[in-house]
Amino acid sequence: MDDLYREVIIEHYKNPSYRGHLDPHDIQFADNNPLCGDHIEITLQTAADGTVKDARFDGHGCAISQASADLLIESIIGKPLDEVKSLNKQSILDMLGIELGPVRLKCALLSLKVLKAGVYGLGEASDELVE
Amino acid sequence: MDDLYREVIIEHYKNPSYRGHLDPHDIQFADNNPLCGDHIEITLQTAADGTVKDARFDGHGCAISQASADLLIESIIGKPLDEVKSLNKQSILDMLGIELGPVRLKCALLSLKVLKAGVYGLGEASDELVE
Amino acid sequence: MSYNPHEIRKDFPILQRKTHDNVPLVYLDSTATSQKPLAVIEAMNEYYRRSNANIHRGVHTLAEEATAMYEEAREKIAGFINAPSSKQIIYTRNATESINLVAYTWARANLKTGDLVVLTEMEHHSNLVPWLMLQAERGIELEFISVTEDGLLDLDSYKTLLSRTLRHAQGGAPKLVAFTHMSNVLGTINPAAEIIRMAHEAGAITVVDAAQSVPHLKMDVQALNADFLAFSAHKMCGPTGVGALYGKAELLESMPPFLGGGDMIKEVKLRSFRPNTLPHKFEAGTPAIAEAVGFGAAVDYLTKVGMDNIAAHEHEITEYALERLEEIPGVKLFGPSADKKGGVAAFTFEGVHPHDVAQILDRDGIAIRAGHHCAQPLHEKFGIPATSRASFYLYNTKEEVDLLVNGLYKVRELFG
Amino acid sequence: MSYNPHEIRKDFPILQRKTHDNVPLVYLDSTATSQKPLAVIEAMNEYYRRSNANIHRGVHTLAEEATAMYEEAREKIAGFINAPSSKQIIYTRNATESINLVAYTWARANLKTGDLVVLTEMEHHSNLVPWLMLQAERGIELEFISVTEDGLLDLDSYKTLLSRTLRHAQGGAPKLVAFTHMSNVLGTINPAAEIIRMAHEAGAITVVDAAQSVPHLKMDVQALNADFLAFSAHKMCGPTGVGALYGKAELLESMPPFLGGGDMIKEVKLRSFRPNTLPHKFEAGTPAIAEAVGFGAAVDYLTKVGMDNIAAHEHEITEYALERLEEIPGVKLFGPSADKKGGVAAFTFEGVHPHDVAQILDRDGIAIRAGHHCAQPLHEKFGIPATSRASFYLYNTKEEVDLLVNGLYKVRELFG
Ligand SMILES: Cc1ncc(COP(=O)(O)O)c(C=O)c1O
Ligand SMILES: Cc1ncc(COP(=O)(O)O)c(C=O)c1O
Repeated sequence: MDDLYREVIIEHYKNPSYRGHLDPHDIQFADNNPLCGDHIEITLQTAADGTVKDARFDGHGCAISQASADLLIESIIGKPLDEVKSLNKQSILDMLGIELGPVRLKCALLSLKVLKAGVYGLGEASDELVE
Repeated sequence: MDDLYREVIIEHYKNPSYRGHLDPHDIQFADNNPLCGDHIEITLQTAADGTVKDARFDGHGCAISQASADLLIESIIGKPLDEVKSLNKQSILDMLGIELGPVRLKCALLSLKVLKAGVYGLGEASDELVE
Repeated sequence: MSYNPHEIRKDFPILQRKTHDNVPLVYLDSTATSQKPLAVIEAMNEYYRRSNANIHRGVHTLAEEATAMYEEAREKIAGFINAPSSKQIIYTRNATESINLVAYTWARANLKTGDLVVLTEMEHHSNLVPWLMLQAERGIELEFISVTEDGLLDLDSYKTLLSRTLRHAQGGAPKLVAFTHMSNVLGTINPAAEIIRMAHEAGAITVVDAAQSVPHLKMDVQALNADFLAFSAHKMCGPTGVGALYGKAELLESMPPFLGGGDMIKEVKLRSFRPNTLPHKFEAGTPAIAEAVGFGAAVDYLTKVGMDNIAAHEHEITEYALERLEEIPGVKLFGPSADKKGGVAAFTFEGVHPHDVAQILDRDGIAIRAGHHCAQPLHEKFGIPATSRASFYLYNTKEEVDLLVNGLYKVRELFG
Repeated sequence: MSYNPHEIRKDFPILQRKTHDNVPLVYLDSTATSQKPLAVIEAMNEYYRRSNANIHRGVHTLAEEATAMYEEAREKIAGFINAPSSKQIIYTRNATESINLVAYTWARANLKTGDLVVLTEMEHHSNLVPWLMLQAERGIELEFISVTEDGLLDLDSYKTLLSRTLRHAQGGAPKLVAFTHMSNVLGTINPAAEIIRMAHEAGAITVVDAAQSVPHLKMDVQALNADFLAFSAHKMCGPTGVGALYGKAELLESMPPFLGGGDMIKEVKLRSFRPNTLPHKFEAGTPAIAEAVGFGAAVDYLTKVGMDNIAAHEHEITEYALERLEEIPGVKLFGPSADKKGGVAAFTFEGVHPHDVAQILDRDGIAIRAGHHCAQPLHEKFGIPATSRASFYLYNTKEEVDLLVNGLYKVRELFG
């Protein structure tokens, strides 16, 4: 089981460091996965130099969706927004350190989809953002 | 091949004894099998005692449909109409003396279907007549 | 001789398989699709290796053999559900297509704006979306028999619907009642004969979604007096790619055809065509021939084992499973008690998402399903996005239930 | 290494079979349905023995394997016809359903009374009846590109139709041109790219009935610029029960869904639903999973043998067959010369009905088809109710052509 539900996932799920909602924020976006009810909102403050000053996620869902969100936020604080835009599926899989089938992949990628839709200022989050 | 295209079938197909059209007639009916284009018309004269005085078939189609028609007419002349009404699939198969798959069965039974629809005075010939 | 699932298991090649780390497969997902006995796999093999040909129009030996096999399977299926004639069995892809066929033909020929169609809150999307599409297209009205807290149909709400509509401004009595015989989430076995009787009294036609009942219960369409009944081969030991629609002869006769093409016609001209007789009228193009043959073999297999034996075994195992699952702290079961349901146990697990439950169990070779099981409105009704679902069929054992329970304790530990 | 059909035959278990009186099978009916190589039969076996599960929503190992296999097959099929994306491949039951899907969705959403649909006189019923049904329902107008004496499309009549309608009182330019890429009777290979180009110039959308072309010719939907293209697995070494519709992405995106049910939805509520993204939007209910896997294996098999090799072999054998058949007194061939057609030889035999021809040949193990081959209007055009048809595929040999010819001489003798 260690390969799959690595301790880090359970740990980030049970004790997330970046759960919350920033107010004020420069970027806010939320979406859900209707199939399993996973929901993620991300709020983000940008610094003058185009980096991420601070960020938080909120929402509910399975361990993978929530842990991914926590790991993702952790990884982007202090990073330039341009670098955030270049994150993809592989970035998330590397953070989680596990392999995932197509159904669970959707859970893992929800937070990145929400983040990128927010950063790009899109009206809607699409799967193409995280391919 | 003898079991299938028994000489009798080829013979009745090539040299039918009852091909023709009776005028006047008491009973006339025609139908076709749209799938293969077989066409059969039967004309029939009845006697006062309710027997078949004379009958003929006309039409075109495969050897089995035409030979069956010739054999059928041969078998009913002089017979009471009530007996004609009781003819069925098996009667035809017995005359032909061969086994037939479902597609060719339709060819073999066309003349009986036409005959029975005529004798019963129906507006339309249905498959149930020859089951 | 008593029923022995361990003997039955030997008929199913896949149940001998191992998954991760060489653990044996514990397949508890038959409600999604059943596994296939060797007899079914071999029947299709034989068909392809000996008799494969296109059917109905052919004169050659292979075509005659294939046609006979295809039509014999239809006879078997008709017998299995006690249909008066095999002409009333239309081959489709699955239960979903069967229901859509009714929606596209009978319903579009008979329902107009404002006409009432009654469904239930526990429908599978397959018996919901076709009617939502018709609502959007045609403006029919949809109402739903409600589901009680313990997962039963509220027949009082049904009566209210039936009577309310009798004095309804727009169109009077309901025209159609479409309902599931057995819920794929709650497991509830609905009183189909009674629902149909009441529908008929109100002048409505009925569609029974029997996707879950035909595989598990002895079916008698004449005793039920069902007008239409839909089911899939793949949930009853048969192959994917084939299902059936049963219909009353006079309804099927009166309906317009569905798909147009080869075989469903009697005669075609450039400007007109005449449809074929039943059942061919509703089967356009080359059908799923090998699959129909496999469907027939599945029916033979189930008949040999005995539907009563299967139902009794499933009841026993479900009773046991519900008992054991209830013991686990944090597990909440949905649906009625074992005497009112089939072999389905849907549950939530406090603090753990169903997807995590399913994935952790999978590491031990235990296959259950997690999600809304194509019954999103039902889940919404219970205020949850998803459940975990274990389901049981003729080949499942109490030992497998024990493995499931042990697995759930592990999940609890991990997330505890 | 040169192409050797005798080697190819070893891949097909059924070709080893004997019929009546222990005569070997001479299968000359691949236009109706092809035989299946062992690789295809075994791929489906493997699926049922190792990975069978319902797809898309499952988290457990089997469900993930089955989903991957189902989607990998879609990728293979997309590659085989050079589709830009596998999202543009919709699984259906067969070519017939593919065409009906377009008729029920795109056409019903876009065509109104008086709108012109152009077909040809050589269409299979599957590309005729769906439009006749729409004509009856909606009052669209149908016109037909005519067929010349030697079995070619008369492109002048097409031009006239296209231009006439530009100044047509009722509705202007044609909205849809639906035509067969290769006739299943005449064998004619129609100039699809040109027909499509002309249709597009006139502002019409195109549907290509590729049931006979995808199995026999290297297909490139992008080079053709086809809008929709329909084909069946069973005619290309694949199983029964599955086919495909290719469509341009923007058309598929814009069309309403067809059948409603599980999998084709993104979200369902009691009063509304949102359809899924491509390709799932058009696949309702449990699909033909094992069959899709077999379809993928068929595409692999054909690719390995090489479509160019297959086409070249068929051409050679057809040329030989036409030559030999022409020698037989009383035989009249239909369709163009070998350079303009695929491996189909339809003929009449003076004084002998095609059904009798087929049945007598069958006694020698030779399987040909007799009838109107689901192209009744074409036969009517030529003033005959039926033809005999021999057809050739990758596994047929010149020796088999010789057996056919000998058999026809026997028929002549019997009826002489
Ligand atoms: C030209 C053509 N179109 C369509 C079809 C229909 O194919 P299917 O029966 O597989 O749907 C056929 C098959 O005979 C065909 O030859
Ligand atoms: C109650 C119910 N109805 C309909 C269906 C649809 O069956 P299929 O996907 O085989 O069309 C299912 C299958 O999950 C079901 O459980």
